[in-house]
Amino acid sequence: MSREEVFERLTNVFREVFDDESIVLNDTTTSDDIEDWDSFEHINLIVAIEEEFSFKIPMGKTVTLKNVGEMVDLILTIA
Amino acid sequence: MSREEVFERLTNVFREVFDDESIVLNDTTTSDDIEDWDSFEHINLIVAIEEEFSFKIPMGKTVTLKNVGEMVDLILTIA
Amino acid sequence: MSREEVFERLTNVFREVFDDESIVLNDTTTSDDIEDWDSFEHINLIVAIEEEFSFKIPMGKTVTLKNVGEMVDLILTIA
Amino acid sequence: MSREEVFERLTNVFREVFDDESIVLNDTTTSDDIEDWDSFEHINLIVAIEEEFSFKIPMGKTVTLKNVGEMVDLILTIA
Amino acid sequence: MDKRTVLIIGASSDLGCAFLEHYGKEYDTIVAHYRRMNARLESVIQQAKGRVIPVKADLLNESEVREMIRYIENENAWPDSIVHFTAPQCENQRFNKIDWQVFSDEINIGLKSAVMVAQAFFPKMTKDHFGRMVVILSSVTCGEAPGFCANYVVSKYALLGLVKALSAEYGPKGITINGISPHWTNTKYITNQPQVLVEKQVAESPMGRLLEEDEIVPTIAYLLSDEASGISGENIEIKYGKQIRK
Amino acid sequence: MDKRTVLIIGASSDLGCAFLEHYGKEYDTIVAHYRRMNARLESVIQQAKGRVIPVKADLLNESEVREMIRYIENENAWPDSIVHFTAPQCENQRFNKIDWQVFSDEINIGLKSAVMVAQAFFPKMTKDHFGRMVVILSSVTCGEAPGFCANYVVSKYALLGLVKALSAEYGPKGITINGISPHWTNTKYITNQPQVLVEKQVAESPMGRLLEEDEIVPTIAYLLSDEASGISGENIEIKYGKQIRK
Amino acid sequence: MDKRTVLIIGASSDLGCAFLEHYGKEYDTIVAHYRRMNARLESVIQQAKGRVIPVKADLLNESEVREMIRYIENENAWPDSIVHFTAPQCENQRFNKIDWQVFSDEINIGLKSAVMVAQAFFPKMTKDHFGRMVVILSSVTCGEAPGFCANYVVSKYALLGLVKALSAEYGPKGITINGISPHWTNTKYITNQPQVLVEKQVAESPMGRLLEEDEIVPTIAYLLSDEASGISGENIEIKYGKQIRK
Amino acid sequence: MDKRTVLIIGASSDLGCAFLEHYGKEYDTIVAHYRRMNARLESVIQQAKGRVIPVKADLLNESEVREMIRYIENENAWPDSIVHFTAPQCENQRFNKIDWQVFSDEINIGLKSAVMVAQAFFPKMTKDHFGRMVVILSSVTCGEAPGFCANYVVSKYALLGLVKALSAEYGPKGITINGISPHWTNTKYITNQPQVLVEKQVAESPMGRLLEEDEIVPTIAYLLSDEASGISGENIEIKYGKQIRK
Repeated sequence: MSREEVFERLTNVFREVFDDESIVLNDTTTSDDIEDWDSFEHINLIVAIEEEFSFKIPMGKTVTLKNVGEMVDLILTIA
Repeated sequence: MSREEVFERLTNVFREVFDDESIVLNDTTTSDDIEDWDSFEHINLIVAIEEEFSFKIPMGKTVTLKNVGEMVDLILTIA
Repeated sequence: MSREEVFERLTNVFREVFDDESIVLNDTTTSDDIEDWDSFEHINLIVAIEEEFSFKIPMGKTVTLKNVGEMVDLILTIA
Repeated sequence: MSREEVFERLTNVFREVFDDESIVLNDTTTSDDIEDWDSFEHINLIVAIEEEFSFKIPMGKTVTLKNVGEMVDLILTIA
Repeated sequence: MDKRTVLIIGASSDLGCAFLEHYGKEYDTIVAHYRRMNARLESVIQQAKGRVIPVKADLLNESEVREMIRYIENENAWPDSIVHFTAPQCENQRFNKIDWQVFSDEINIGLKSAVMVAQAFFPKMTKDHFGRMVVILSSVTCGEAPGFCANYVVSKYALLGLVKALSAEYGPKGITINGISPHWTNTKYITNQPQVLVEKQVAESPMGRLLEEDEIVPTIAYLLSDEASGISGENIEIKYGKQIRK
Repeated sequence: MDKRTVLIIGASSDLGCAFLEHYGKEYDTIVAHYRRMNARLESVIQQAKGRVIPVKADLLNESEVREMIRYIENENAWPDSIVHFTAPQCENQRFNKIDWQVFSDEINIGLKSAVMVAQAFFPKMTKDHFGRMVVILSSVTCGEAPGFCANYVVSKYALLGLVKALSAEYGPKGITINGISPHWTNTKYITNQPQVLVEKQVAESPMGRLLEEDEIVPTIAYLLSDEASGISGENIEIKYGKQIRK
Repeated sequence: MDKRTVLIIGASSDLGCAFLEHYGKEYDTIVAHYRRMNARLESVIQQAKGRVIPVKADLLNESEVREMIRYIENENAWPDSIVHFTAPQCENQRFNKIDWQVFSDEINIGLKSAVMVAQAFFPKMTKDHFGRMVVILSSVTCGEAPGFCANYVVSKYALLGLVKALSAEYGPKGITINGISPHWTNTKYITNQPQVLVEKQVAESPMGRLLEEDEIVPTIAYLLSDEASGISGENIEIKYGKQIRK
Repeated sequence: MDKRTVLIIGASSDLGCAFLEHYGKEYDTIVAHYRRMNARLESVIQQAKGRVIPVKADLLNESEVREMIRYIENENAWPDSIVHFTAPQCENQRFNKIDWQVFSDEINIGLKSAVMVAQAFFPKMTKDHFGRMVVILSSVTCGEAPGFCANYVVSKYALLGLVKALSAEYGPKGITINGISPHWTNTKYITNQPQVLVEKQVAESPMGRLLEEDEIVPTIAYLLSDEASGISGENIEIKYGKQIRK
């Protein structure tokens, strides 16, 4: 899976979870950039990402994964 | 720094922190294998590792880093 | 008001409050002798007595007045 | 025991308990008139009165006996 | 906050009026909910010269509450602060004599109205990164509860649960919600308690008297202030008072 | 007590079954309320060889609860002890997305059923000068509450209020009522929590695992015992567990 | 646990003796600390036929406490359970009349002895992945405190702090530590309270009487049991009791 | 109160200075105790232009504390308000590695200094029917305590006990005493905590950051105000803060 592909699919996940078509992700996007990205939506995000890429994010990572760049790296390495 | 070198220096850190010369580490060693490795000693361990390898373990990682293999990988990538 | 009269009227008050026609009072009757005489019914009893004899039982007395003999004396002296 | 006598002995008790020779009691003296007459000194007062007149103040009365007139009456009737 | 708007649920209560008499001046707009208008609230409204928006609603009637909320929105009077006074008259009664209807009504007047109002106005507060809510609970939620008013105790605990739940959820967004729990206070609320009960309370109270309104309302004002941003999810007991020189 | 009768509300829950598996033998009669029969409860009933009276009722349906109570009375199975397990499935949800109906249902399943059952059987316990009730609350009532399940927190607090109110009213009559508040326990109840949430709980728990049923039910049994006559109105948190040797 | 050893600090107190009279049989070895031997403890020791190791120590004297600990170690009587009864006689006194020495002595008798004993024996419990400690606190630590015995309240709160701190630190290792807080109990401990105070307590107590020893000690036994592994850091108030039929 | 005098124990702490920077102007006289003078306190003293009476004392040294009290009396600077900041540096340490001396020192710095100061000045407050005291406790006294700093937890609980005891005894006389319990705050106090610990705290905090001084000190000022006469014996947790717009 190419980095671009991951970005594309990840962007769709974010747009669905936050119900906001205007979301555009880049490596530096963090939870500070998306107003609604709070602890509740974070859980939903994790669940949605795990479904989309059909893999399990190792525990501990989940809690601190608030940076899109890291997410993409993780998906590329594990998924 | 070679993986062997990291293991050697890491082993010394563990032996000092837990005050136990008999400790031998391998990739699969976890907090379950070392009786005294509790939340308190874990903090001391993190501090000692950061000193030994003069680098900062990114927050979030610290809490969940209870597996020697991961530690070595982390040190190799970051330090 | 004669002691007998007080007893008679007081007995009626008790029978109403505890909804029990079988109640018979004497000088030694206490809250231990009437199963339902708890802190809740005690308040109702005080209120009913104050109405029946149209007088106010001095505060402090109310709380500890769990003895019919004392009640009668009080009514005779104050009412 | 005469009412005067009771007043005299009671006054001495008050002067000792509150360590204040200037205290003068009359029928209308209450806990409001003596600055230090709080719940703690009240207990000491009760104990001292019971000793001085060697009798026991019936429970319930003790808590509410914050009026010298009542005290004297009580002592005259019971002691 | 430049302009401040407070919503008072139960503004016709003595404590509601007392709060507005002392602190109404600090708000640019005051939305005053009431069920029955009374002289005291009327004079509060007059003195506030047009800064008060009175809204009538029976909190037992869901559609009236919805109507109230819609009205406030239409008036564009979005509150940054909410004070929730609800005083269901509480008569002592044995538990097994209390109909479920009585429990249910108190829960609807208290909890349900608080839930509906918070759900209506917290989203705007979230956008503004600032909000305040104070819920008037009761000393029955502090330590040991009294017997013979289970309906009252239960409804106040349900509100306490709301305070705890919302403080955790909205604290990170700059919204605080706290409870205050006054002991028996000298208001018309206690009038239908038997006098002997009132005297019992007074006898057992540390100050030997009922508390006064002005010993309660300042703490509400403090919890609504910008300065109190750190306090949320607390239930502050009010039990003592000024020592009036003998 | 010579003969003991326990009423279990929610006997089909894992904790309900676990309690009966461990301690059912201590009771001469067990009234087991359930909503949906399941294999585990069935085997409990079988092993108890006729000492169990199963009663089906949907706690959301008042008339079914009344029916249940009438049935128990007719069976002359007056309980001296009541254990109240009710586990409304709790999905995390933002407060402002939760319909009042959801709050209302949880309050009816939890508080209302507890009120109706206590009102039905406490008078007899009063006459006998002995009674016990244990209400299963939740760790959300201990200290800080979690966000995003306000309905759950509120309904558990309402039950806590009932525990406080009834302990004061019935304590002098020899009836105790207490809550227990377990942390996340390894039961089917947690199955519809997202796995990441469960893992988060486990990571933050002192034992580094979910609690097991047999770390919860003994405390229920103790609170129901004669020996525990002095404890009422308490809410006992259960958070730790056996240290399984590495 | 196969063989159990309990260490009782303050075994000569009425509650200490009552505990051993009821539950001493459950322990293979009982280390009974006392300051002054008395008839009741003597008979307890006799009935236990050699299972009791009596140890004398003045808890105000650090070297005597060290001596006691060394002796227990030499006897190889490592306790898996510790019960800490310490009853400094508490006379009511105005705060500003209480010398610091009085505070200090109570802290040394209570907190310091608990710290020294726990530091001596928790490491072994840690190795064994099992340990229990129960500290007898007081109802003064539950809700509102009384006035005029600040030294007593402070020393009990310090012990409560120890219970909280050690439960967090040792819970993951299989060691639980809890407090129990009985209301006024019918023991010689209360004898030097003025009778009027005792009567006041009785009048205000829910049962209308002092509590009895056998309403207190079973909860200690439960908290020491294997079954109570989930409970740590709790402070259980004991306030009610058996309803003696009129 | 016409003229107000406040006594600050630990005025050289960051919170002590922050309090005086924000609210010093409200006092006619400020008695500022310190152990080591520092630049921040010096500038506070300068800005207060002669209204500050600095007093040096090592709280571990009883005679120095007595000396301080005598000095304040001679200066006729009787405080109507006392704020007690004491910050013994707290390093994490296993319980069984902590010498009793460490417990003892913290109790002397914290509890003993508070007792001595209160005993010295409460009688005058009693005569005046007005007094205020605020004791800075810690979030470790709210809910679950942390492990590995038992000395710190115990000393703060002892102070909490003092707050509870004195509120009951002096409340009826118009003197209030309360605690505040801030979570980790951005002061030099936390500097000798390992950075990883600080980051852990930040990660777990609701605001995702350390609290700031100005989120703590306003609550101290409120509790010292005339308006707060009803609040005593409370321990107010401070845990949230301003939501800084992203």
